Amino acid sequence: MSEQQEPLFDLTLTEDQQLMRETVSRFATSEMREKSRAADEAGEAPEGFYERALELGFNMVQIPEDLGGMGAERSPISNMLLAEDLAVGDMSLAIGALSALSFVNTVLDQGSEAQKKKWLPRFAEEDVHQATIAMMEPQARFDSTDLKTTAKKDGDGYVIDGVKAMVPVAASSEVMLVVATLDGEPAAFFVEAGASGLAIEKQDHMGLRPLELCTVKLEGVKVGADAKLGEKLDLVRMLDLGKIGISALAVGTCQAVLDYVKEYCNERVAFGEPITYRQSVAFMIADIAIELEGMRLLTYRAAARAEQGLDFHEHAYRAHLQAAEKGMKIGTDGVQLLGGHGFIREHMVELWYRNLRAIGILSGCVTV
Amino acid sequence: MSEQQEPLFDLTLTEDQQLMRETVSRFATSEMREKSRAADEAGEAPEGFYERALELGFNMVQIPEDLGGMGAERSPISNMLLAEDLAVGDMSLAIGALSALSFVNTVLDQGSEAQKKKWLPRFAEEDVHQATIAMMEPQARFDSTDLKTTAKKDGDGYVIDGVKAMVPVAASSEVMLVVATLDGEPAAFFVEAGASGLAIEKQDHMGLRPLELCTVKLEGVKVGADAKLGEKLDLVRMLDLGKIGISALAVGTCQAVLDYVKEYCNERVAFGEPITYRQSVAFMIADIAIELEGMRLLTYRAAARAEQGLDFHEHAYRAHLQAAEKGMKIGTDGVQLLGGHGFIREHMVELWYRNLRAIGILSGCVTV
Amino acid sequence: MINLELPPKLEAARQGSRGLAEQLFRPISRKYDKQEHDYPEELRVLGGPRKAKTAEQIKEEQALRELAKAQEAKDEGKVKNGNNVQGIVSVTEMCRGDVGLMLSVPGVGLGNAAISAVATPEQKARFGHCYASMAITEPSTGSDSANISTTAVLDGDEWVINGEKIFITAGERCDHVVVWATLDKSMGKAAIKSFVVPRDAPGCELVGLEDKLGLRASDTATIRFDNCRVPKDNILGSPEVDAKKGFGGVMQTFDNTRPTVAAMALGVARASLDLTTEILKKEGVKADYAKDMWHSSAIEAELYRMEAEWDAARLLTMKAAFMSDNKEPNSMEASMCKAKAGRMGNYVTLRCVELCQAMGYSETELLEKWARDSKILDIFEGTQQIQLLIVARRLLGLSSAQLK
Amino acid sequence: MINLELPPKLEAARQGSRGLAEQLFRPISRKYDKQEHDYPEELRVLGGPRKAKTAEQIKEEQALRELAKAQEAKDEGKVKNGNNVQGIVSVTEMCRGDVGLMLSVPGVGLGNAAISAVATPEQKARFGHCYASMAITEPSTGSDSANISTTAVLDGDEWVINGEKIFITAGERCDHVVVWATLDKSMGKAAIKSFVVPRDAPGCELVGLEDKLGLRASDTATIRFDNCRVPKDNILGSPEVDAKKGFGGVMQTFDNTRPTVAAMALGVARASLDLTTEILKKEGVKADYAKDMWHSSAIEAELYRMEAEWDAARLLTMKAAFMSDNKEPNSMEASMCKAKAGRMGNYVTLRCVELCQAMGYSETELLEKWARDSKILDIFEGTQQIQLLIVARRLLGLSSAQLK
Repeated sequence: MSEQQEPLFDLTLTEDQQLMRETVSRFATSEMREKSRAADEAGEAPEGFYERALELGFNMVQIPEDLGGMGAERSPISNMLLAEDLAVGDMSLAIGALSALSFVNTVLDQGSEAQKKKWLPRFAEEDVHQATIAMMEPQARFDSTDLKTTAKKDGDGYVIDGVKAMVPVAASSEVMLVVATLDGEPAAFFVEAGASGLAIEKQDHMGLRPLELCTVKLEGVKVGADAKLGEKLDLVRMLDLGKIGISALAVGTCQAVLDYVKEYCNERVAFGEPITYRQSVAFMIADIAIELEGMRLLTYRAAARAEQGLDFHEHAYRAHLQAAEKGMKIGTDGVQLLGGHGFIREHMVELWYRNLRAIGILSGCVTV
Repeated sequence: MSEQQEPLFDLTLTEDQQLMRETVSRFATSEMREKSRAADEAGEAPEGFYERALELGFNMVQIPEDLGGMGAERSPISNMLLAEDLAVGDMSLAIGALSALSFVNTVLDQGSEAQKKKWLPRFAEEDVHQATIAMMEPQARFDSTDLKTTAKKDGDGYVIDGVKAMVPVAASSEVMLVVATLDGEPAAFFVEAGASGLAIEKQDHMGLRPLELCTVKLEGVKVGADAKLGEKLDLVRMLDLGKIGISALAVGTCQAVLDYVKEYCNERVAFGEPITYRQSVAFMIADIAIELEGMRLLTYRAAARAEQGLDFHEHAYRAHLQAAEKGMKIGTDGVQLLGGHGFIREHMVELWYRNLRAIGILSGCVTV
Repeated sequence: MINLELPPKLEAARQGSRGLAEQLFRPISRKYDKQEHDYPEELRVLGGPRKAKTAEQIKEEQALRELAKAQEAKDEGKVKNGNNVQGIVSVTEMCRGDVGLMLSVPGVGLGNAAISAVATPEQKARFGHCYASMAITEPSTGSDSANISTTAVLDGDEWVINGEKIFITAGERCDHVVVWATLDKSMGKAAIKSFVVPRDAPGCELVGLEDKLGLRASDTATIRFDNCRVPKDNILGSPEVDAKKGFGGVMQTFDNTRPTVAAMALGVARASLDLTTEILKKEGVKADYAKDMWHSSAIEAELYRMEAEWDAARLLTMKAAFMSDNKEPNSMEASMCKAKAGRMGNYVTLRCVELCQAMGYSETELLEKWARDSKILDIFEGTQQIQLLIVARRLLGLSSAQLK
Repeated sequence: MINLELPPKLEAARQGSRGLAEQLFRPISRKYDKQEHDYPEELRVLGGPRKAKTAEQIKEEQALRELAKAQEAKDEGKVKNGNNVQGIVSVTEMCRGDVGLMLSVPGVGLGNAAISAVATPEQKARFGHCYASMAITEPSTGSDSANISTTAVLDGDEWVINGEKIFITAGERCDHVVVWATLDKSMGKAAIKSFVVPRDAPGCELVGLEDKLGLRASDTATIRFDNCRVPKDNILGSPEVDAKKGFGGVMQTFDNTRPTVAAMALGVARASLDLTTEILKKEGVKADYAKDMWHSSAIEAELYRMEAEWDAARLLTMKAAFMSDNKEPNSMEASMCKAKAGRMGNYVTLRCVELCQAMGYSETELLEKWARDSKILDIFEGTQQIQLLIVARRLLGLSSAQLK
């Protein structure tokens, strides 16, 4: 093009993004949705799931070429679309599949060159390497600006104490980034599996059951001088990238709800007609569509700003706020629309109800 | 009765209450509702309204016999029912008609014997004597626990400085109770009309236009030693009795909305049928009825507890919270149900919309 | 005389139910949420199979009823707090313990409510000791309870019942099922009657149990009736099809069961609110009503909102029960309280999980379970939408043909 | 390439509208709220009666259009931010000043939108300079815009129009009215056509002006057409009644006007939010997104909620306009944004009054006025309920006979 077009308000995807979405959507249907119910009942991912997810190749895309990756530019938009599309299949499995990528994203974003060299190459390999981020804590009033987990200088390195909650795939992770307070400031530390003083226990929750959420106890866990991520952790940025990711999960899951109830309610007959002929049913579905699209656009905007290098703190905040509130409303309306059948574990809506309750709670586990 | 029946959960009115309600309801229709629109446009009460309201006699009922009244026991329930029934007619006029009674109630509740003797007899007379309570202040974050109006000891008496907002019928009141901070504690003072340093200005608002709400400025207003209400003001109790009164206004106004939209929507035809045949219309009306009844019962409960001498702080709080929230929802749904016609000042719903917005704002002006 | 406090005489009942909830239900709540489909053996102490009454017992009961009637006549015109108000209080307290376990107490089924509402004295004597579940819904009918396909045909001295019923609470554990069936589908609602069927009658077959989002301690069964025969006088109410009276007969139990379900929602939401308040208090959150809502913290304001919603729902429920106790028609109020309590329960329990964050979402506390249990309470015995339909029709004077 | 920021080229338009809003509208906002029915003389600087175009002007414009067309062909396949997106931005900013005054700017009527949407080039030349209002609603039809009784009968070379129209925005101030009338009521929607009627045509009579809750700066008229005659070619679109095409013709203007009304709601709500934030800031309330919502104060949390609702509504509106600019069918999205923005505007403006207490409720500030103005934006150009109906029908593939 001879004339550079100025940036426009634009909702169209690039061709690459379109292709990626198609691939991911196929995967989300066959490898996730169809196995979602069984995985929920089993409380674990389907056999071989993470291997097959790895084949989609998203972990390696943004890893520099000299570390074995494809060296693509960091793209919060692409990462967000990935989270949305995987969540249409199953939110638990989506988080599990994105856990290592979130680790990679954070290291790319805030890690030192040495840390990138040390930690990233394995995620460009053909074998599954799991990693995770330990952000949340078990107290009811968890406050990311006032972490109870502490790190102290200890000789050359650090010693970490505290309890982390709802850490995805912790038991199978080779490494986790543990966020803690160091001298009153937040910092993140690489803690390797098997570290002395580290205890990981699977904990069941209302939903996200195949994700194997864990409680992670750290009692005097010692790490080296090079285990502190980057120079000074920008925790707000890390959490905001996480808010975008978590909002995208809500968008995907709510899309699944919308598609499901549209079909079900159009087919379900009561009082002699499909129940969608009743305004109370039809309007509830219309509202799902409206609020879903609203939260989607908020999420897209925050991601696009992040990608453009613009400030996106407020935008991620608002996206997550709406995703939590409207997402849960959509979750409960999904069950309501199926009536008694919605309460039965034969239909998917009850599973989405349980998973969507996590949106307002999760913090930092899926970063774009 | 030989056997004293133990107190039961009971929603029935006494015979006296029933008779009173019938009388008040007739008055509310003929003297209030029918003149409501004209009064709103004029920004003042109909000619002779306060005289006719006085004939209902409620001001004098609880004034001791030796002060010229009927000496009935203080009854927050009866006062609450009165507020509800008058508000069905018109909320502004109801507040105006109850302003002197609120003053009387507060003096009965917290005044010294001397103060009762001094201030109450005139309200048992046949002529209109207006009085009011100046509680609110003009700042956006008005906080009853942190009043900006101050009183200071000044010789034998006190000197008062500050600005009070939304004071009902202030310009025609012979006396007002001004709530202010004295040595860090709340206190109320009798301030007589015409006191030096007292400036009263009518201020227009979104609604409550016939009420003649005023801004009251006090610049070094001096009052005597006997002008401080009682020994130690129980401001929380005073405010709570006010919350009950204000919630009752919401109940009455919302009842007016419900009655109006039921009739209008059943008659209004669109798409070939009355619009109540549509679930979105019918369910909105059903919700009005449900939330209205909920707030009514909360209000009744708080009043009944006050009457029985039980603690009623939380109960009044919850009643007012629901009255503010659901009352405004009912106000806006009332307009919505009439569509474009609801926006026109030919129908009553727009007036109720404006008045109901005051419920969450008003404080202390109608105490039971 | 307006008074919205519990009478002292009900305080004892409340405390009793509370004790049951805290000592018997709560400790095994998580266990039977996990062990779905296992009968909570710990509940057997509450009943066990009751024996049929002897002639003497029936006589005694008759005498007691006469006495009660006499007292009632004496109390004519006086306000009453009877079984309905007491039921709300007890059910709320028990469900504060565990709603699924409350529904699993042996001998207390929704069918029992139907029997005591419409049975003849003779039938009450025969079926009063039963543990009866209620079978209304069919695979293809949800809210549309008038549109059922299960048939009952009189053949000599027996009714022959055919059809399939789903969503039968305690359908496995009960000893009798009250079944809705039509005598003649072409005659519509008026032809729908209810029948008492022994669970072990030939042709009454348990097809399966549902896996559910919540309420897992309680079994939800599918039962097929295949030429299932019951004696002629197992029909509840008249066998005549009276097109004028219509549906009233079978529907009138809803006036009692809907406030009961509302009470369940009150109990579950109360459990969530109490635990949340306790947890948050330990972390320094005081919701002590010291400041107006807009001068409070966001979390305090939300606690105030939830408490107000809860109390409004509770008072609406008490009102519906109070009307029933005092023989006032309460169909609209029964639906009003069910609508309000159903949505309140869902909102409160879900919000409590959110407010307690990881502690709310984890199985270490019961908050997450209550958020699963609460959902059905906005659905069964008529969804939110059905309740609004009923309220609107009564309020606006519309028929079911006008407001569909 | 996903980007949801305003392009720099629209920033200028935004600033221009903002200047107009702040310098011209805002200072006279209260005045014309008080002086209902008085024309805001201060607005005359913006237009005054436009003259009919000369043949030369028309030629020039034609040339410009050709040029634009050529550019468009060149840009084929490229994404556009055109009149619709720009309109949203401008209208939002102007209504942040005053929505009633925006609707009183001479020469810009809702009828103009209809003319530019469906008029022939010849008609555009004749009516393009008009100040046209839109007359759809009748006393007995509200949301049911298909059910109109005003008739148009062809008599020789003229249409004869009879009927009464209400709720005509700028009906007094305009110089032309676009009137919906039926050619044959028995043929239903397909027979409804729109006609351009000069306000001074004989038989076109102003019956009265409405006193309103808000939007008082803008006149809302009732006009009676009594054997009102207009030339044959004043009909917009084809005079044929095509039952297949049906209602589309007259209805398609809604796809453009609904996002415009959504933008009005955005503007009014933005005004409320900005002023409220400013007022509260002075009293120490900082809504700076420093803490998560449940760790904030109640008032901060509410500001966050309102901002999120506002932004969601804004993006939905931008999307609908963006689709229109890029020739994608947007009826559903137009209704979605109108539904969301309508309710958001009402919620936000009412809440802002509450949060600012006496200052919010008093006429000393404009907050109370905005809470009055906002209400109509959830009603006109189709109520909240009508929008949901349209969204639901499109989403579920239902006809208006199926989902009524």
